[in-house]
Amino acid sequence: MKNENLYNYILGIADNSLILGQRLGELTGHGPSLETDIACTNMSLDLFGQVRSYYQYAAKLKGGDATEDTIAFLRKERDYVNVLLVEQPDRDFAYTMARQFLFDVYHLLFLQELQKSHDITLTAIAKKSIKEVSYHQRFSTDWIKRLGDGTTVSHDKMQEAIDSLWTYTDELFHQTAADKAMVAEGIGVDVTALKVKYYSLVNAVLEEATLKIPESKWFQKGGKKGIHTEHFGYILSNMQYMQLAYPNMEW
Amino acid sequence: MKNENLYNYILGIADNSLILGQRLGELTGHGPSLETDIACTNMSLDLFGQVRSYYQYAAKLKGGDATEDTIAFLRKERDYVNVLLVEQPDRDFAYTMARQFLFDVYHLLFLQELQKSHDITLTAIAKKSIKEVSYHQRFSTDWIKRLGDGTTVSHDKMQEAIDSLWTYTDELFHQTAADKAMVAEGIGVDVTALKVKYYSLVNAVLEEATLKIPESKWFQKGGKKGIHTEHFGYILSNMQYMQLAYPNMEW
Amino acid sequence: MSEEQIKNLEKQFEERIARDEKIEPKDWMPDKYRQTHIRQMSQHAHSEIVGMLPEGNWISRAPTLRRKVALLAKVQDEAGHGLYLYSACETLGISRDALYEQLHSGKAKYSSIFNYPTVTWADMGAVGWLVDGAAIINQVPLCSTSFGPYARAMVRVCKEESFHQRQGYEIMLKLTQGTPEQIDMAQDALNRWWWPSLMMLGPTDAESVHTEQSMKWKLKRKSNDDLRQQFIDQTVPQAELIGLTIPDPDLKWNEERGSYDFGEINWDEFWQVVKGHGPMNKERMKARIDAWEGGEWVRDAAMAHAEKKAERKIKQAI
Amino acid sequence: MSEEQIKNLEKQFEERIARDEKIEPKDWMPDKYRQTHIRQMSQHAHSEIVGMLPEGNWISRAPTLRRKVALLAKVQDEAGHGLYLYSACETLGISRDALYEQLHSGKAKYSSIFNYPTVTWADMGAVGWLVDGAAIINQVPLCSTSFGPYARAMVRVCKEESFHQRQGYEIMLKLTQGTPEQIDMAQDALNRWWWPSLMMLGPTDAESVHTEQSMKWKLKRKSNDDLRQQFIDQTVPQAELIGLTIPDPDLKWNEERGSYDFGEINWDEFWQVVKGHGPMNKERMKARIDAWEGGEWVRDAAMAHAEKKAERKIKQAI
Repeated sequence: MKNENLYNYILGIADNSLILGQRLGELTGHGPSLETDIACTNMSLDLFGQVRSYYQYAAKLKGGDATEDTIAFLRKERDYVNVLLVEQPDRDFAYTMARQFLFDVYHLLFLQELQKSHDITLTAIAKKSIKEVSYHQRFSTDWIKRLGDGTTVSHDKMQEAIDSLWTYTDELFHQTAADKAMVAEGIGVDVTALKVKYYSLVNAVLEEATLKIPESKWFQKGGKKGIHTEHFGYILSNMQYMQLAYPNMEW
Repeated sequence: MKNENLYNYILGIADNSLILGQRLGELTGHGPSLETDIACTNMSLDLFGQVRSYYQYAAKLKGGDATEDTIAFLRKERDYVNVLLVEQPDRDFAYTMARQFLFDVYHLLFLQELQKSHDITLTAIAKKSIKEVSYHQRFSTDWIKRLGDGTTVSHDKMQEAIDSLWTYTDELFHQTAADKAMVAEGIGVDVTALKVKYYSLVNAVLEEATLKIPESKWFQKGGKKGIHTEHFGYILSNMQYMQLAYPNMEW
Repeated sequence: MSEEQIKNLEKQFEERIARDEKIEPKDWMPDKYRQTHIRQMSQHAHSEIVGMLPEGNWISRAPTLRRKVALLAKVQDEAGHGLYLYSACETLGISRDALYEQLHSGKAKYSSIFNYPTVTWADMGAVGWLVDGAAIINQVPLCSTSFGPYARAMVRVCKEESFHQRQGYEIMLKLTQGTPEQIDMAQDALNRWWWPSLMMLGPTDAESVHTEQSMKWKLKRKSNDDLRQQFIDQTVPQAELIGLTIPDPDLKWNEERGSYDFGEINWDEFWQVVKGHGPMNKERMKARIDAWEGGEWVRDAAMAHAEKKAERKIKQAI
Repeated sequence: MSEEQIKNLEKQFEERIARDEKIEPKDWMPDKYRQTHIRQMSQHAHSEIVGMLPEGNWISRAPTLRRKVALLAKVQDEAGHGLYLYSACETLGISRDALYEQLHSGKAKYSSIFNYPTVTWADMGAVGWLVDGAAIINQVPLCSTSFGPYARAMVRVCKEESFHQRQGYEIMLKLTQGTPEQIDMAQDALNRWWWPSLMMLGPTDAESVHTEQSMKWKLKRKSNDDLRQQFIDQTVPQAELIGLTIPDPDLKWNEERGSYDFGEINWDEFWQVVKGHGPMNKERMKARIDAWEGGEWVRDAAMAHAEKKAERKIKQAI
């Protein structure tokens, strides 16, 4: 494949949205209130919408029989390159919101840079997505504050969620080979440059939410290399079930 | 296929063990004590052992490319004919034991009749299985008594589990078309004839366990016709994952 | 108020309805009108919310991204319908918490159809086509019902439901254009959902309560049996168009009536499900109660936070 | 006891060990011997129990019935090992509950290798082949350790581990005889498990504590570095035989030493995992604690029931 770096680069962006969208979709109908239920479903919808744009572009680059669906559903576990953060389970609503917030802050910073890309397709997707993701970030930020600075129970749950998920934040700023190649071509975003701003934004919200900023300097990685946590296989077996059980059909 | 009734009859027996074995296997490593963990894994092992014997026989009847694994893993959701009871989730250890007990009592009665079958393969499997299933029944019966006549907490949990699962007991005694054909040939067991004994055995244990015998006369059915509860699809997507994702390979 | 005054008010009220004027929340209304509307609208709202579950069951397993997005959007719409139906209910002076309490305790009902499991992907087609189809037939007349907030909600709901119904039908269409396995899957879904869909239009007129009063208040404009006939007459040709067979050997066109004759409905099954003993009644309630109880600390926190914020504002203002 | 008496007992004790006599639970033993054995045996037991989790992760997804049965049996064996190692520990006067408490609080360690995730089916092969392989190398010398119950437990454990190791290797063999996808899967698993397996043999001798004392008590008979070399020398030809490549560019046969030279181990990673920050440390502990805490009511009920039964027996006897 020519443009293999670009192809891989796109997956590196879109797989995050795919898996986070999948996680959010699992919650539909089970939210703590009708309003949060609708909001989470809505974020899932937005993310899958973005995923479709990215994968359609990737499928075009790949050519042959590739479609948005073969890319979404017909890769093996080691070929998905989402960060570990987005595959973490919804232990409770604090985890859901903490995961969302820790990803949203990154996602928005990333898209703001991506809209300056030399690749006009990516620029267009970024511009469209920024509006959606700004809303996500506002929503999750509000909930960090509500739960952090709500009751003692909610504070403790939110602190636990932040403490647990913190270990997955550093990976957001790891550069892959495809990243480096695309940065060099003026197409990709240099994620390493987002790190300082990210933590300063995140920390400000945590402080306002009366939460402690985790101090651990140990971080997990692996997702960007396709080495996932044990949660991932179960996400995959559901997500891929129909395409695997009924191959080569139209739906 | 000649012997189609016999083939379907075998699935009607073995699918129960397959799905119950699968459920028990999910618990491995998560039991309330090491001893119960080992026992549940052991029952899972026994059941899968039985499943292999049944499906190997079924594969021989089916011929062609059929193997124990194609039968176990490559059917669609509507083609599995296990009773709804065995697919119910492990909400807690009381549910696990109640499900086990309500199935074991039936299973043992069934095998005791099956060993009189005119089909020598089934007789042989039945004889071997009786020993294992007698142990299962003793184990689950003991736990019904322990939890029913243990603490207030355990009593209530066990009562809730029995009350919830009771609705799935009646289906054990529904005759399928394959059942009827095999009974007529002296191969199959007339499950309708086991019902009175079943409830008398079950009720005696519940009474000893200081549990109330549920009074509801409403029962669920569908499993024997391949219409499962919504839990089933998720069992399937995990169980089939490898065979679907990597078709036609040796392991 | 004297009895005469009340009688007078009631008379004016009935006249307004007869003139097709809308009743608004702040208008005077008989208590029975209020209670009947709370009952029906909340039942409708509950149906939307519980109805999210059987379809939600396939979100994680939708076969394509396009279908996944459409399914998410559909289930989200249902949540939206629930939201404005609950709001319409609240205008009559009952809180959403109280309505949930009625649902969870089993006091309030919801549409029995959602007590059946969705076992294959084709059920996403069948539910959209048949269940939303039957819902529309129930609901279109309500767009001109007498209570303003309900009528306005229904206009919006019906518009979306009709989109959902087409979407469901399109899923079925696609399946019937597919492989033999897909065609079987579609037929199987139709087989399982057909009779429950007919039951959705309610018990036969002979067994139906509330009807007369509801007719007067335009909460009901046709009898259950008439609605059922309308649903059948509308749906049978749709099935034929995509090559599916209605699972009713007694179904046949009655030239004289200009309608389809159809077989006996299994009312025992209907009442079993209504009474709480359908295949999924317990699971559905468990899912709703778990969500509600599991979400209590979240709602409490939101409340506490809002209070803190308000206090801070007051302090700043001083 | 006077200090002299104790010294005397200690001397006799050390002489017994030197003569290869077994120490039994009821024998006199120095407190440090007791504590060291509790620490090591319980650490070993914990490793068996935690070690059930990464493999348990694939039980529901095993690719064939035969593999599923074998995997269940293997994980069950591990539970069994845990059981008799805990029992051996209990002979030294500590309860199983106290041992669990040490595990759950993080006071007791378990083998760090189980803090890596099992991400593909091939990991079931790699874990059996490499992890059980390294375990055997650690454990075979313990079959003749000085404490009787531990030595006897080890004889049984080693026999089963060696079966598991062959089973794991056979899974890898089958994969390498399969499709290119399967070969990749096997290689990928080797790539991920190789280095952690080397780390399993413990820190380099320079960094290792407890070694001297342990040697004397035959709790350790070779140094970590020697065991590691033995593991490498044994495993490299096995990898070659099935066409897999050890992921170490510095690996090469040293004719002079009659052993393989190998590359630098990433000890930072080792210590990160040991200190509780490996990929799965938190998940593993959560799973164990959830099982234990979630099972408390079950254990309480069993106890209560047993007491009731005993009381009834006494009443009958009176």
